[in-house]
Amino acid sequence: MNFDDTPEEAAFRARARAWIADNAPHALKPELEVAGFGHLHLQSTDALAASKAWQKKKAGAGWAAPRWPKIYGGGEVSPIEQVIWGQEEGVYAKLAGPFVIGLGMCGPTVMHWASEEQKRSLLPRLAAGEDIWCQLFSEPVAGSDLAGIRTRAERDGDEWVINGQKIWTSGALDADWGLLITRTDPGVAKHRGLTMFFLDMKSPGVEVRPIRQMNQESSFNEVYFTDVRIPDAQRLGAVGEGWSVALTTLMNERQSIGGSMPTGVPELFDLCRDMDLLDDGAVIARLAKFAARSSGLRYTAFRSISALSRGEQPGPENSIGKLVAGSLMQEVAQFALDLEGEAGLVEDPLLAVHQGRFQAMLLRSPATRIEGGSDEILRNIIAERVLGLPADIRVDKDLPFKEIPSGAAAR
Amino acid sequence: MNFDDTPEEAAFRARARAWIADNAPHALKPELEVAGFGHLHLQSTDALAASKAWQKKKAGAGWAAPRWPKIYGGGEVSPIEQVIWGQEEGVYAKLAGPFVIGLGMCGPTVMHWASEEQKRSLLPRLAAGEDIWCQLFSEPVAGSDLAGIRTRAERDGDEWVINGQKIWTSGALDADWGLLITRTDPGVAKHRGLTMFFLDMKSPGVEVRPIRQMNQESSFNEVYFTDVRIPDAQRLGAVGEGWSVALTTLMNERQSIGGSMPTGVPELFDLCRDMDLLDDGAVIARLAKFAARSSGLRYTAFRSISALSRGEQPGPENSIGKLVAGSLMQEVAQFALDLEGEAGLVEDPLLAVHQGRFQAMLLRSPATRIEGGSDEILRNIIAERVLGLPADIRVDKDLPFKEIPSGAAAR
Amino acid sequence: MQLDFSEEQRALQADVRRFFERACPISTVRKVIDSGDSHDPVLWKQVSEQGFLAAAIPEAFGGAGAGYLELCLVAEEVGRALAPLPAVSSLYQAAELILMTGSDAQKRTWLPRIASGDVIATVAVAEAAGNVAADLISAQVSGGKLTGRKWPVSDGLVADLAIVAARCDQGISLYLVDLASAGVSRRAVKSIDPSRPQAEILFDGVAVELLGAAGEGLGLIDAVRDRAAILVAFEQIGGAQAALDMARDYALGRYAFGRPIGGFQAIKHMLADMYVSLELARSNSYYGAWALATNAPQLPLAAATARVSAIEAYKLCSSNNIQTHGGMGFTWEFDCHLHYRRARYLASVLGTSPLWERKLVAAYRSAA
Amino acid sequence: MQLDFSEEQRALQADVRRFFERACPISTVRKVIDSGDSHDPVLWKQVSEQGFLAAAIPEAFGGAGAGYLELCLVAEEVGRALAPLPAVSSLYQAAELILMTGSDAQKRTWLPRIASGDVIATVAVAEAAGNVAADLISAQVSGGKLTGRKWPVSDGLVADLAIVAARCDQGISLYLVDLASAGVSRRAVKSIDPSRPQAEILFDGVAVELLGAAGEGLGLIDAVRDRAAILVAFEQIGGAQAALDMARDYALGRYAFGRPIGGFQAIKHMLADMYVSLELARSNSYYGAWALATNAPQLPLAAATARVSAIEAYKLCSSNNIQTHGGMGFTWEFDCHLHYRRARYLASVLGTSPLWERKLVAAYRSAA
Repeated sequence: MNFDDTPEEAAFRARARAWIADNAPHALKPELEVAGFGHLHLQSTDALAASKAWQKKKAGAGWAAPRWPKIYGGGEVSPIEQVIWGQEEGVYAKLAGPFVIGLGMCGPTVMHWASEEQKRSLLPRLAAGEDIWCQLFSEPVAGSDLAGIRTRAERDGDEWVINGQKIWTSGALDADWGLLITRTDPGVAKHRGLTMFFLDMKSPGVEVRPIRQMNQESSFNEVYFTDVRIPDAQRLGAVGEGWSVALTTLMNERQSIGGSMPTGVPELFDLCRDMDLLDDGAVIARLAKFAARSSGLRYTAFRSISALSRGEQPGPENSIGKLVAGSLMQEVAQFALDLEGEAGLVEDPLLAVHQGRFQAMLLRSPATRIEGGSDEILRNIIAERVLGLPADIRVDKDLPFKEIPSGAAAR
Repeated sequence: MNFDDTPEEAAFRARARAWIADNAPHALKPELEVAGFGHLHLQSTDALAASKAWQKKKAGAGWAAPRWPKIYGGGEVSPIEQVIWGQEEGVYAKLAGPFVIGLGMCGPTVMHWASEEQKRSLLPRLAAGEDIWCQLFSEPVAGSDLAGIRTRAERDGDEWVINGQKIWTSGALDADWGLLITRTDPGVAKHRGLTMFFLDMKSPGVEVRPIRQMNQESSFNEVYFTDVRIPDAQRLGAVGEGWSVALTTLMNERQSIGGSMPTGVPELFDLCRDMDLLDDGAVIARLAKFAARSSGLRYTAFRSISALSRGEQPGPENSIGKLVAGSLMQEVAQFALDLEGEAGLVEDPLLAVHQGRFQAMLLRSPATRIEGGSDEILRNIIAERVLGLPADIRVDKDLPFKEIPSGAAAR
Repeated sequence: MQLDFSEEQRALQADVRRFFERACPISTVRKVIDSGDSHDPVLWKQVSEQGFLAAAIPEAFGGAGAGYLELCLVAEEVGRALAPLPAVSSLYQAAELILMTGSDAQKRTWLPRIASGDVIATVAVAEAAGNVAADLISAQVSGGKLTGRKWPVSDGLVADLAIVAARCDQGISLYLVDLASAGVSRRAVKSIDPSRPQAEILFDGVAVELLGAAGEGLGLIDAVRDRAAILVAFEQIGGAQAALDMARDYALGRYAFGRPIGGFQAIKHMLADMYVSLELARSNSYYGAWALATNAPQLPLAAATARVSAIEAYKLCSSNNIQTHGGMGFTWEFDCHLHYRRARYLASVLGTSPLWERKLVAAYRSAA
Repeated sequence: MQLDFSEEQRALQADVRRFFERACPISTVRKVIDSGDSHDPVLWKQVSEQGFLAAAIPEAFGGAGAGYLELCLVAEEVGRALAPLPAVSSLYQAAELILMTGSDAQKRTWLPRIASGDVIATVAVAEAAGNVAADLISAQVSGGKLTGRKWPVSDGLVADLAIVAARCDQGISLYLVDLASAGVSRRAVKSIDPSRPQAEILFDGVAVELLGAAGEGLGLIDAVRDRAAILVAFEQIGGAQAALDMARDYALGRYAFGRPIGGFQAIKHMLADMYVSLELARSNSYYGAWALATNAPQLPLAAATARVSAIEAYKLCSSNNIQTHGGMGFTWEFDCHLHYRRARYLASVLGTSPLWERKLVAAYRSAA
């Protein structure tokens, strides 16, 4: 038990740190430090341009996609080295927002399923931030039930014609490429009639509409397809094999390790200190329970890092992060507003207590409990994959897709 | 809105109160007041004898089964009058323990399904406490899934031969009669092959074994049947119609209205007062939330009584009582022991804080959350019957009973 | 015993519900939010003409004189409809304070105009983070002039009259302030519930008139908030019921894995827990209504109990309603967040749970 | 970074687990409970011979000298096996106190005999309801003689040596008391966890010996309980894991409605929540182990954090294990209640959650 690097890790860390000291956009640091949840906004410069510049610079030195093969624009570092890189990159990692989906999900899928030629043309541009990728999976009627998607792809010679709608697509407005799952055969069982493509987002017939969230930000979009044409060469995997391709993508979704998610607990401590409430028994009781959960998340992430450092795969403990963090942040926000009294009604960053950060948490945390796997889906995953309990009964498993009941909400 | 009796109710209450003043076993009052959960124990006299004496005396004046027709030993009072009677009977109602199952569940079932002759012979004795009844429903492999029972009844001329085992039978040791559900046809779907009987508990082949609970009391028994013979005349309902008969019984189980269940909250207030903790913020926060739930239960019961007083059926609000009270009591007990510090380790009534009542609650409350419908079953009932949500998928609904998977636990 | 409303009262409630269904569809709420208005003046005029919210103001002062039980049921419908109206400020608090402690002249001057909706009144107590307390009040009256800053003030931008808590020689007192007076400046501040807007008000030597006995300001605020808490609890159970109904309907109509999501136990049990929480709050609120209507000595305990459980029920129902709706639940377009925001407004506006938990235990203690 | 145990430490843990599986099946626990014995002397002798529980006592004083990380893993196995042993009293507290503050002579006298299991020691602080505090201690030493009454004392009936907190001229001090001395009388009192028995001890002018500095008794208790809290947290996560495993196995084997009950979301999600709670506690406990082993300045914060979350995890896992088992879960015959009782014992024995919540916040505060 120790919190020290191995000698190899220490050497790597020193190298990363030195490179960052020489190359990072230090002028942006103060702004990045206070940047909150959601889309990055910068006062001093265009955030997307700053993001692209930093990504490009990282790519030149192999830091852009640290784990990837060098031939595809990567740095070929080990898993623990990637974690160390992330620790050292610190606030500058907030600049990577536009590339997270591409690097974390689309890239690995392309790497597994595309032709060598495609990989060599697409991946280095992705790594260098020259192309932005988005993931076109969820649909209005297919959220937790992803295999229920309905966007049609119909073959027309060497091309496919796409019609339908996707939703919850992060970054679609800026994206150059999209990873698109479609239904090519509604006459077979739902998991069997799917096919995956990658799509030029500038193709005719693609329309992106931002979704306004309850907190008035727009992190997500709807994407509509009207007779959009995709060359068959941009198919990933065989026709009807789309579900297997999607599993590659989704498995990568859950692999991010390193930081634990924000919980609001340190901020709540600051609030209580400023309000002189740290001797109030009611505050102590809640604060201690919150802190114990937050601390548990932190050291759970440390355990995963320790496994990487030993060269092992982290265990299932990593699966609890978002489930705990989402509702913890919501409870923390509600409790903070309880402490603020009537002043908690004010959202105005200029007037509100602690710049309105708890009001922002209150309005952001419901999304955390849903996006990327709802609390209910995560509990099912833990129950089934970690504890080995039986899967839910699926009444639609063997039905032809078009015969599956879909209710009024589907129309 | 008022807490007053109508003039008719006031007159009834006066009559009940006067009769109780003249007839109740006042000498037992102090002991009854401190009697806790579970089986009644009295120092001064045999509890069962005292119970029988009070029941007999009530029967003579029509108070024993207030709602029943007089011809069957009842008093023919209205639902609200029954509630008023219960309020006036007060602690003496604790003497009715041995008759609760008979009066509340077996009696109504007999009244609905038995022949007139049987009713006239059985019900007045039940009402008067001369016969004690028990309910032989649950089995080791059939708890929440009651229709999964396996105790076999096989026809032999004018008799049926019973083999199998029941469990969770309250009062079986003292019982004269039992209401028994059996499987008469394992070749049809599970709800269709059941048949109901009433059984002389002194029949050869009936063996009762008390179950020791975790709190070391024995409120329940196992009952074993080895070639027990029942005359066909003691069948209730048609062969194969047992599920309908059981529903009569179960519907009556949920009808008790009047008092709300104990929650431990007043006792917790007393503890906090005695320990001088009522100014501690942490205590205040928990206590207030507990009190709000406890108070909510109390006034929910009042709303049901109000409906009865208007001559209406109470609404679904009555269904929340046990669900709330069970876990509330468990939380209250844990919190009380948290306040007691290390002294909470002591269960000894002679030494422990507040005579060990919170230790007793801690060890009793897990049973409350399970008996007569587990928390999970109650949430299903609320979701389905109150909110109108779909029933769970039943994979075994249409299978012949003998083909239903039953797992290792059934063997 | 009748811990319930009468048939006549239920009939009134049904009328009020139909009125709001017609006059206050969700588009009315959204119009107020999108426009940045304080409330919907047309709706306010209609409600005032019907006398719904003035139910508990005596006829002698221009009210409907119906009573508090009726007002509770109106409040439930206000909550269900998410009506963008200054009811909590003007009726449940300001009018009640004037009724409770105003001079005859003050009552005659203000109550008829509040009852008719011509005057919107509000209460300005808070100045800083934390629940109301003497040491958090630095606004001050000397020589009959008020100086200080109050925030947040609900409906403060549109109110004509404010009852302001300020420091004087005798301690904290309440003052009536005509907000059209010289020396008053105010601005809107962004509210967590934009359908219930907030303001900051600066008082720079503003002429004021004492309301109630000098030095008894905090006691009066405490007393009026006991009364208002019960009315707000009815808004909360109305809102919680609406959120539960939304979640139930969505769970029945939304399919996943070939069946309605309302058939999965995770959703069924979440909704059952919402129902349980709501029923507990409802029962406590009914008891509160009785205590309010009869001015029972149990009022403080009943108010705190109703408020603690109604805050919890509306929080739970509004956040689980979002959860039931999944992704759509956190869009601006769906109405789930309107309840989530309103739940937070109502949880904050009369002081938050920790304050009421203290009040509950103190009341239980003195009752025992 | 290695916030985890080494392969060698895991191998030791596996040995200890196999040892307890063989030497301490659940029948051993039940034998102690049914007989009313204090512990299982055969098991105690075996454990002592193996040196498992003396892992952190230096070899110079007869211990195994392995270290605290090893002791943490032994504690996890004690918890998993529900072992009926006086570990919390004799090793985690009494031995630690003597190590921490004893004179050389005291260490030489007692530690080897505690390490060998020949002496069972305990700590006697409580006298009344409530967590430890100076004003709850009235036992008193004057002229070298102790008079007073202590209850509950864990393992007090069988202990040979007690470390007693008592009042003297300088405040509260700790004293070593040979329980065979004249003037000691004791009796068993019924324990919520009969596998961890309690006693009441009366001291009537008993000769004692000061341990540590006079007047610093409560500070020493506080310090030793920070250390013990981490060891107890490992017992708790061992117990919680065992309860979760029991529940999972039962949910897989028990059928209702034609399928394993573990296939219903109500059960699946309950078990998932147990797992989550346990993982949080486990991670906090690992951090605590690091702080204990390195005597880090973060020890008080790490101890309080581990304890708060381990109490919660074992409570949740042990009560939901009963719930998963349904009716059988609350029988005496099934083992569910043994964990439920042990969870309560471990939640009470070093002082309860409210005390540790205060300690957590105080430590966080002084760390920040």
